[in-house]
Amino acid sequence: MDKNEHLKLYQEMVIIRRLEESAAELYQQGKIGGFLHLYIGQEAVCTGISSVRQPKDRIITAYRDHGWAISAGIEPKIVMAELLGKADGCSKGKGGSMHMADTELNFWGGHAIVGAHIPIAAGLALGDVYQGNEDAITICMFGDGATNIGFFHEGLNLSKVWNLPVLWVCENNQYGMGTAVKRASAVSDIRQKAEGYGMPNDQIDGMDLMNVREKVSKVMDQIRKEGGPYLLEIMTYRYRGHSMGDPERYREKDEVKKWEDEDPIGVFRKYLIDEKIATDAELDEQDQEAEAIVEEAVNFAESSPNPAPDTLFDNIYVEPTPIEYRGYEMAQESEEN
Amino acid sequence: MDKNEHLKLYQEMVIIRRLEESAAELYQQGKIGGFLHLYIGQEAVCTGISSVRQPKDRIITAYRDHGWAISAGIEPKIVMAELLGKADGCSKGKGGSMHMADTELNFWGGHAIVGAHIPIAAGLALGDVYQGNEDAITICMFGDGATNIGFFHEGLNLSKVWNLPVLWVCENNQYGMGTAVKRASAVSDIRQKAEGYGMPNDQIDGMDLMNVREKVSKVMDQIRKEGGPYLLEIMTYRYRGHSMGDPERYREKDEVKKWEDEDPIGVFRKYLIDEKIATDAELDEQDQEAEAIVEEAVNFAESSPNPAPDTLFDNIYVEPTPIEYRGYEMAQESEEN
Amino acid sequence: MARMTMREAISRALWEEMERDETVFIQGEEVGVWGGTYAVTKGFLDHFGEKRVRDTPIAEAAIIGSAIGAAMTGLRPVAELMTINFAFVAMDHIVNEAAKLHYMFGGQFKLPLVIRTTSGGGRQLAATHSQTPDAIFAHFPGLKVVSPGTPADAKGLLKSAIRSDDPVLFIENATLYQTRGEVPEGEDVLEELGKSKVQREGDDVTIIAYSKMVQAALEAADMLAEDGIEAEVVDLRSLRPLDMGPVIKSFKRTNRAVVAEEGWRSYGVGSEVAARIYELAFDYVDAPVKRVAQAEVPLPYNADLEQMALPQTEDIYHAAKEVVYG
Amino acid sequence: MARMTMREAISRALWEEMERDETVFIQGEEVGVWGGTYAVTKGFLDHFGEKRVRDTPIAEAAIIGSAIGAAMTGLRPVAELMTINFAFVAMDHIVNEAAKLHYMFGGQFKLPLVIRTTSGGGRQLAATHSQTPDAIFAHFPGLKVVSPGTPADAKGLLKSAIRSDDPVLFIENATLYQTRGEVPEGEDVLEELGKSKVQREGDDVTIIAYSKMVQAALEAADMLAEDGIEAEVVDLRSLRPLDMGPVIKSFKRTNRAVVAEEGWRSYGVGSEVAARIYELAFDYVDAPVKRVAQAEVPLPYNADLEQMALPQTEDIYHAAKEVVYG
Ligand SMILES: Cc1ncc(C[n+]2csc(CCOP(=O)(O)OP(=O)(O)O)c2C)c(N)n1
Ligand SMILES: Cc1ncc(C[n+]2csc(CCOP(=O)(O)OP(=O)(O)O)c2C)c(N)n1
Ligand SMILES: [Mg+2]
Ligand SMILES: [Mg+2]
Repeated sequence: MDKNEHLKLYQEMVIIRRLEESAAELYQQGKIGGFLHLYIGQEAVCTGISSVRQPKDRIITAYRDHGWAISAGIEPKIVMAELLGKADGCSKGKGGSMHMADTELNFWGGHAIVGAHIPIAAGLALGDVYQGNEDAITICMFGDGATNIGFFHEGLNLSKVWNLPVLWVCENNQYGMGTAVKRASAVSDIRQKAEGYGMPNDQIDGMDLMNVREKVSKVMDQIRKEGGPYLLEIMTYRYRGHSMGDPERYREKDEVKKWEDEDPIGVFRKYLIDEKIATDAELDEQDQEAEAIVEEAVNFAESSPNPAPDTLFDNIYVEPTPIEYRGYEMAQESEEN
Repeated sequence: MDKNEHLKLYQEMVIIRRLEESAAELYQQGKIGGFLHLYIGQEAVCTGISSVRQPKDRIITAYRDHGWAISAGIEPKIVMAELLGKADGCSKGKGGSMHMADTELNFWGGHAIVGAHIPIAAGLALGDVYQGNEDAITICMFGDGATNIGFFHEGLNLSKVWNLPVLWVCENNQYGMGTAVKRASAVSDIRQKAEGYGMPNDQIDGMDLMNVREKVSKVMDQIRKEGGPYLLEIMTYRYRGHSMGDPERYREKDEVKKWEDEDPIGVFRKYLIDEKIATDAELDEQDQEAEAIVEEAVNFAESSPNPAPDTLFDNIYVEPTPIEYRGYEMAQESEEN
Repeated sequence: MARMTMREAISRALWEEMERDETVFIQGEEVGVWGGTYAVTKGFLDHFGEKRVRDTPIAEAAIIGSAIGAAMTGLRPVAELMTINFAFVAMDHIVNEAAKLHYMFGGQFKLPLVIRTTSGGGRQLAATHSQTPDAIFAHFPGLKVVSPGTPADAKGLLKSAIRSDDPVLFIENATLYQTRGEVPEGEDVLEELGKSKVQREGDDVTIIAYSKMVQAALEAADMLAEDGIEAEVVDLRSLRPLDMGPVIKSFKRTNRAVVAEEGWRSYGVGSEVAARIYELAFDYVDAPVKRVAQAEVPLPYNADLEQMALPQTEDIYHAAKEVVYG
Repeated sequence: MARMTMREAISRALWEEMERDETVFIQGEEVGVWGGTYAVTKGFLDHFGEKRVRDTPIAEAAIIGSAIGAAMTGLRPVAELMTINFAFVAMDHIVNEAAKLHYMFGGQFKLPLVIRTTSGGGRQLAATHSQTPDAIFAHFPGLKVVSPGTPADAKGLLKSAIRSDDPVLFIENATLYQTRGEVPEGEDVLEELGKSKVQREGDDVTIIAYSKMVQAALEAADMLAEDGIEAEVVDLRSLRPLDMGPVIKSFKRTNRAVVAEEGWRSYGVGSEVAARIYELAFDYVDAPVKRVAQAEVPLPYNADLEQMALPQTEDIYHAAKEVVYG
């Protein structure tokens, strides 16, 4: 990586951080609704993985997806517009925080039902194998909590039986909502679950961007060379609550503090300076640029229009199909035929 | 075990075998309907486990349940009556082949949805722990194919997290319908799946009754002493098709033949003779007794009445509850109130 | 009588039943340390301890499956599914096990089980998290499906559900938790399961509703009253069994009806109620029964679109006027 | 035209579409080596190979989930659920993912996916294996639900479903596979999705049915004809979208209707059809619409009890006579 690439990754993490901080404010102001799951603290994971992924590699994740959306290449203003439910949002305002996607960028979405996207990810990989995109990998993220649901089991088993090129990534942020890993999972090292599928696996630190990059590229090389799935457990932490309005009765302030000392942005900043890749001043400039980008994103999103009322009935089906709305009116239409 | 006990176990296996052979005939005659999954070849598993289980230990299994019903203590004639859908059947003719049970005997049923009884079994064990029946074990059987469904994962994980006294028994008969283990499961040794739950486990031969008895008693002692679940894979084989009308395209006659050489009844018979526990003549006598019991069971079942028509509406609910039958008549009744 | 929110009423019902009967326990995601996603079980863990307030893994089939097993041993589990949208993950255990085990084994197994969950949209949770698919659960004989519209009913019905020997799916509405109402005091004040109830009297039109739509129906009735139309509001309270008695009694007076539900119209609650009204009171029908329901789209995130899709008080009001004036 | 069974018609539809389009493939339990539990895909593995005829583990969520993913990449999976009773295990993926992903992501994802399954009772499979819960799937916008009653429709509709860019739940009836009928030849003979169809003409009463009940309705119509009553039989063929056009057109002539379905009455297909008839043709109603359906019990194993619970041709016949003579 050259200096610019380093700076770009640094800036990416800062953009994600600032954008989510803004989102939290907009949520308090009632401009964002629904659930808002912040990724703050986990930025090195999405930035690291996305930086070593190839465009042909598909990405799919859960509802904690803002960081992934940005790392995948969706413009911050488009992400922000989706958060505000606007027409310019990547899902046209219909998906919101939990449902960012851009198929052009091979980003197959945030998904809100815990673990449901895991078998779907196996299917994405099957699509590649079937169509002869042999070298493509599907990268599928899920939380520690998600590894206890049946979908995880069925998806991982299928990927191994069919030898599908999936990089299964467990972002172990220590909790599923308020439940610590060991209170919900029979094994505390999530990677150990791979043993039940005879699947290669590893556990790595996810607070250090350079480490994520290095380890993940190796694993991806291995998948491309040897085929088949791999389970990678990445140790990380979310600094904020599970979503807005989390009473946080399940952890001590001290624990959060401890992990904050390893803030992925701080760790990478220190690395850049220690390694003399960038100066403090240069990084401050990156911070400012990031700030400006997020500010612009908010302005863009706020002035983006609401989806037109009749879009309510768009995209229920791909093909022209009578919609069962005010049931009998539709039926009357059909009757006229 | 004294001689009588040995003979009893031998006879039990023969009864199960003959009863199922009769059932196959009755099925051909159209007297038994639905699905009929024969256990023939696997008798040492149910007989062995049931002979070392204590009455307080609960048993629950899948639809391949005739052997389990008899080993649990349901009289052959009652099993046969259920197969014929008669009023004297253990489930009053409402359950059929796949749904034998007797709560008095702590036999919690055959269950027909693959794997669905696995979380239910965890709940049975929870019931014991909750009510202070600390020493009781729930013994839950399922097939090799069932270990690929999400229910298995959720049930095993929960049992470990809550440290429930469950003996999980995989009766690995090599196929789930027509699908060989390795075509459906990421690992060919099912026991290995326990590693993903940090659960103690073993794999044992299930064609040898004495072996099953010995190994299972040890495992049950361990559970009673140390608490928590255990996964036991028992290697066995079904000689017949998955159910009646299986085209059996998935295996060679030779393979069946090979396993038939290890017929659990033959193996045990040889053991009894080799160890001079019983003579050929004594065992032939057991065979005849078994034959007679099954014949009597068939006669009993054939002459048992059909359930009375109005039992159709019995036991939908425990409490008196209006039944939504011919919806409006019921509603009219309610209206009269 | 005490004035309290729906949340408090439900919380008290649970608390009182747990105090009363050692075999009652709760389990589900975040019911313990967190205090319940909707704070319904706040304080329960401290008071009742880990044995009776059981946090579970995210594994809905195991939550319901293990509750079924525990119920079969004679316990009275109250298993919580955070929202009804996650009930699909436990669908087999709800409709294929809980609803059938008693019958299928000839009455041998009893399942004194309650599944508590929340239904309803309007909180911008997008398509997978905003559904009101209550009707589909009511399709299955063997299950009881209860959904209260007032705090008093919530308390009395939940207590009855817990004391019932049958499996009950108890559907709350997430946007009703703050709704206040008078709740009769007394540990043994129960509401019988499976009975509809007149929540407001009137002679001009019958509005049939349940859960959140009861509140909307009562508001619509107030609006109608200003126009000189007196609406009777019948709260179904239970979708299975479905008690048409009070509906038909009312309809024979009013000869006009509107059925309001938050979920989708097709194959919904309104279809069943309308079909039964014609069957039971054909000679009393003066105008076609109107169904007020959700637009048949997966609910969108955007607040305006979402509200457009959801049935509103005004929709009930207009539907009632149409059936009255034709 | 060629005379063939429902099984052959479905098998041919699949075969022809797989021959025609490389992106079509099938997956499910026992579709390959076994040749399909109902022998529908016998010979497919040999001809099309393992890539396109995929045996799966017993893992319904993975069967549907992975088919969804593959569909998102542009393939056209035909995923088989051995019976609709196992669809509950994949419920989330059917109603919460397949039905919603296109909408929820603003139209970005397309899901050209078919889920084939079998419904219906009458084979003594007991409560968990004998259901006809088709209506509950039709409750969800975003999904198309198709269920043919004749071999010709089965072929033409399945082909259209495979070519459709939307997710289609295609429900066959296990006791219809041997039913024979004339099937038009030609690879591109399609039947449009979402259209009801008159299967028999008559002026005295309209019998609305779908799937197996179409055969029963036609038999009942023959019985009625002997009594001098000419019944028109309308086959819905699709539960979502639900095309009321031919139903209403017929009803405006006959003024009398019976709706027959194999599943439970409450919250079923008959409720929806009846409710819509009143909405769309209120002034033409001469008698209450009759619903013929399954007794509301978990189906028992015993053959006599089971048949007692299932709707029979005679029930349709009697219901029709009642609506005609009052
Ligand atoms: C099937 C299902 N059950 C429950 C929920 C509610 N829920 C949303 S997120 C979550 C916790 C998931 O934890 P984890 O997988 O560790 O991911 P994290 O939130 O930590 O990123 C829960 C229980 C859901 N969305 N889907
Ligand atoms: C959820 C579900 N899917 C599919 C089926 C159909 N089915 C019944 S038995 C069976 C095979 C099970 O194999 P295994 O678990 O190995 O048990 P075995 O029959 O060998 O005893 C299948 C696929 C079912 N009953 N339930
Ligand atoms: Mg987590
Ligand atoms: Mg097997």
